[in-house]
Amino acid sequence: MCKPDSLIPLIGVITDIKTETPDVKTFTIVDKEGKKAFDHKSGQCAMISVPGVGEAMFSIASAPTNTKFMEFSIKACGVLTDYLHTLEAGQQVTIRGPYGNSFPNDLFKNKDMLFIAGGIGLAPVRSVINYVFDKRDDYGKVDILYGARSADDLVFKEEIMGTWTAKENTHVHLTIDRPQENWDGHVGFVPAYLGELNFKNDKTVIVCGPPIMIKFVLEELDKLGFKKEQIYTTLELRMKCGIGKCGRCNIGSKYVCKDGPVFRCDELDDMPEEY
Amino acid sequence: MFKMAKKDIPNMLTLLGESMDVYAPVKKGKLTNFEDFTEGAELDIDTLKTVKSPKDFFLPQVENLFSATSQGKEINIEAKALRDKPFVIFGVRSCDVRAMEILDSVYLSEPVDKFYEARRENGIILSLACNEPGQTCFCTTFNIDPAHPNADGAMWVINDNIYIEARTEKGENLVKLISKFLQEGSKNEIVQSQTAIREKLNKLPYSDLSLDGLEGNQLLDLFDTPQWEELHKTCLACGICTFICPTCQCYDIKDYDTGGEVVRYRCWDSCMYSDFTLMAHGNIRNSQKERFRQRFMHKLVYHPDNNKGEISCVGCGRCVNKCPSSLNIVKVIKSLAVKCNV
Amino acid sequence: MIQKQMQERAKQMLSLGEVTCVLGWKKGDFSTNPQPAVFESEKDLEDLVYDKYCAANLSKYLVELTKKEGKVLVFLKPCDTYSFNQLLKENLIKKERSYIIGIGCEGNMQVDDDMQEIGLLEKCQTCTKTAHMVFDELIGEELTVRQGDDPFEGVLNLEQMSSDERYGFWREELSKCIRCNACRNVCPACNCRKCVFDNNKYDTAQKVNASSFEEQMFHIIRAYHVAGRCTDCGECSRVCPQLIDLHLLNRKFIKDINEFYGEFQAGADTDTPSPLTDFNIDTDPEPGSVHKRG
Amino acid sequence: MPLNPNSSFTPLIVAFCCNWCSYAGADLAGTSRLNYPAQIKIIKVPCSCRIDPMFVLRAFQKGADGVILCGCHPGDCHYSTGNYYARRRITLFFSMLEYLGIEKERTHLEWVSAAEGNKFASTMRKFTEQIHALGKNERLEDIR
Repeated sequence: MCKPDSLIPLIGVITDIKTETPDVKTFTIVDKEGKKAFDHKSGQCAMISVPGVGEAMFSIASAPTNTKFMEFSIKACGVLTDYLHTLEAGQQVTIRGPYGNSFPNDLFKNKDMLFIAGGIGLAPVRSVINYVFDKRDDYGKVDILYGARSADDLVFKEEIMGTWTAKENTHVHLTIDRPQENWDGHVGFVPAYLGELNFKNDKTVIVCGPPIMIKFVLEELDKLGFKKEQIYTTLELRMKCGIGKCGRCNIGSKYVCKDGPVFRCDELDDMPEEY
Repeated sequence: MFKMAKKDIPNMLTLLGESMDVYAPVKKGKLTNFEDFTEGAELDIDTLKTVKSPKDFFLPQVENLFSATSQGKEINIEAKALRDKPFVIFGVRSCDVRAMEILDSVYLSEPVDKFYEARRENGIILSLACNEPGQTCFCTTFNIDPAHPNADGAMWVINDNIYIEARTEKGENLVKLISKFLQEGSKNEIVQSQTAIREKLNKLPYSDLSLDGLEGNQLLDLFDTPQWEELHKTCLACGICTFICPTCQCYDIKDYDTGGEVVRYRCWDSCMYSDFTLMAHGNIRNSQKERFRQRFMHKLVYHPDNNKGEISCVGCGRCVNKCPSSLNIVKVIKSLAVKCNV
Repeated sequence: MIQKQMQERAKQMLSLGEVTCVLGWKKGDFSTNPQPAVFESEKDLEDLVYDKYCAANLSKYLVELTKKEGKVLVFLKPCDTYSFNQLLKENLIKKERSYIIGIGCEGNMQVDDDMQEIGLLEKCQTCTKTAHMVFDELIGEELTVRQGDDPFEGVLNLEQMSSDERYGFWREELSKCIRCNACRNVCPACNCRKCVFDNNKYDTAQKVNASSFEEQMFHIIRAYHVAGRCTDCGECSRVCPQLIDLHLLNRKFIKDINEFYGEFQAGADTDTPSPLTDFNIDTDPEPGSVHKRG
Repeated sequence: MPLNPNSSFTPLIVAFCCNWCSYAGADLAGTSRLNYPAQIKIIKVPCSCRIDPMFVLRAFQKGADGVILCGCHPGDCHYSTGNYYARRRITLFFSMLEYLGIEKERTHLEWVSAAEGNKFASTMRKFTEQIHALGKNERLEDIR
């Protein structure tokens, strides 16, 4: 078990790599004994590193109810992530965590849920979605609004089509930015689609995606009459230690690695706009 | 309270060196810094401020965390040992002692930083009263008393004697080790010196520097004040203020490939550097104004917000002396305080 | 008094709208510690000072300032004009966005930790730059020409040491470095958009002297990167918190360039090619021949 | 190797060779079956003026005991003038290394053309002997 205070990581083994989109792969990671490296809660993150290449924080995409392994959906967009994409199953990496707070899944009980995600932002949200589905009776109606640049950029496609759409009392709304062949679904940006769908404003909302999408989604939710206390989002900044000491991921006096990454939207009002 | 002859200090330190590492202000050329006190080193307890603060000994500029080797798809890591040899730092000033307490509030708060903790446990600090407070000192603004320093043991230089008072168990054990140099002293003998120091403090240029306007919860007001635009303008974005500051605590974690293995180390970092918050998708603090603001907001607002109002500055005045553009925290405090009084 | 004249002229130009801001020195909390500052109003200009403590080379600040619209009035001492020319040559500042008022200089003072004056700065002791190389107008009386010490004396002394002594000297000096980057950031010649020591794509971005070699690497390469462009303004040595004599590295290159390729002073004008972007097929010595000298 | 048989020291040498002349010279040495020490690691660069002093320092830092730079003869540069620039840069750099107290024998520059397989091999042999006599590089090696 990795101690949270330690900068010394555990060894993790990549047991499976699944290509989600041209630039996103999902890595399944266990510890050396083949077990889940540590327990986690929805929304928490872990530091994954390849010594000599780099170390970075990734949100854990699998649900806490998955006790066998952890999954990380990683987009190739930097030195470490590009390198991770070249790896093969069986490769060891280092892993430490879990870091950060989490989505208050218990508070959401019996509520109707609305999940809004864009692009790779579905990864942390997926952890909650699968948690909700694993305890389906505890939660109300589920709506998932998910958009990406193109149909090819939608992550977890199989899971969305195969599993999520089949769940009872659940609606999945997919959208892509621009029309393309073989796509008969909705076309348009997520915030616009959100307005069109005109959800009832008694739901609890979880939003994650690119900062610009979050910004417009929040405006749209406001128009629909949602209160900030109903909306949760996750933030991301550059991190090094994961324990609120290295001093770079702060927004005002809050450290994203320790006090975040999950914030209720009314909390953001008290924080400087530096994220 | 004990006293000993000032001229015996080098011998006393040599004796201590038999059972622990000894660090003391050592003069080399024109520079005085805390260094290994070895035979022949020129002890300098008259210089008020070492260039580097003694935070080095608890939060070294570079600290190796572990080394990793890989073979095929396997990785092996070997954690570096924590500090386990005791050491003493001789002659730390009041401000630097307080700085250590501020670092404690970061590194010893949950989750505790083991590397720092180990050094802290093994370290003994002997502090020294400032007989001649400097022109750029403003420790009194933070209620630090240079006439009555804290730490494991406190010392006063009075004429040819040095008075030593143990304050903690560690300090008392240390005093036992050097008992052959000591004779009984009385508290009354230092009172006069303390009074003299306090009088001098009142006459310093910054003695009336006040924090009015910085207290209370007004984070967003201070964050958005137009003052930052004015203040940062000539900042050159070097890291001199952060590296000589006794309370700056941010670090970076980096890898170094030695050819045979990869060493992961942590090292001091500066929020003044552009890559401090650089991410694959961009940088949240793109301009020097934002980075400059971060440093001072951290010290004056964010840190107090998280630590019961304790401001992360000790008034040592190092930045006042060293900034190439003559910017410093005093100018920021004055500017922000003015803004809030209006 | 020159300070008064500077204030008046700056106020005048600002009020006539001939310039948008003024780059000069502002009164600090200590009389010995003035601060480089940008003035935007006539009222602010009351705080403008000029005296022997105004050591900062203002040319460096122009790199950022002339990126913006408008025109900057800048006060330059003779040595600062060399840096100005050099930056002009490298297209890093825009001449049409600056108005230079040359001001006389009698040497700047070094101050100690207690803000007390402790003699001339090294860069002023060895000053050879007594005339303005570029200016729009001059303020003040006839410039005082000071005969400085030989700037290359330090380099010569080192050259005469044995290899072991030199190695010992540099190990001692450079190991003091705390890699605060003050020398780099204050240097007018160090103006890469991304310094090679900040570039995460190489493993040169180590940030610290993580090894006994790293500190040497940083300073050797930095000196090398500014070779042929360094005007010897001496700012690096002035700002070093650990008092490393960094000018000894730069002046070695300057001395070598003078000896091998003919006298050259960076910043003396804007047309002469830098020795490192030029060559002479017939007269350039071979690296091996330089070795043999030692 | 015809070097001191009592010494177990095998110097590690990095040779930066320009693509057009010196590397071809090394090739010729190889195809002509000329003998030169195996511990010379050749790094091909497009032109001798591509050699940043940082490359040389990095090589030393990572454990090289000697660094030799090779380029086209002056006048023969594939890019007309590259090696003239290189000549100035390397001259200044070598002079600086000496100034810093680094043994001047640790570095060397030799102009080697594509036809000079023999010269390449003999230069390398000579340089290796020189480094061997000098011993291990300690002054510029990273000891972390």
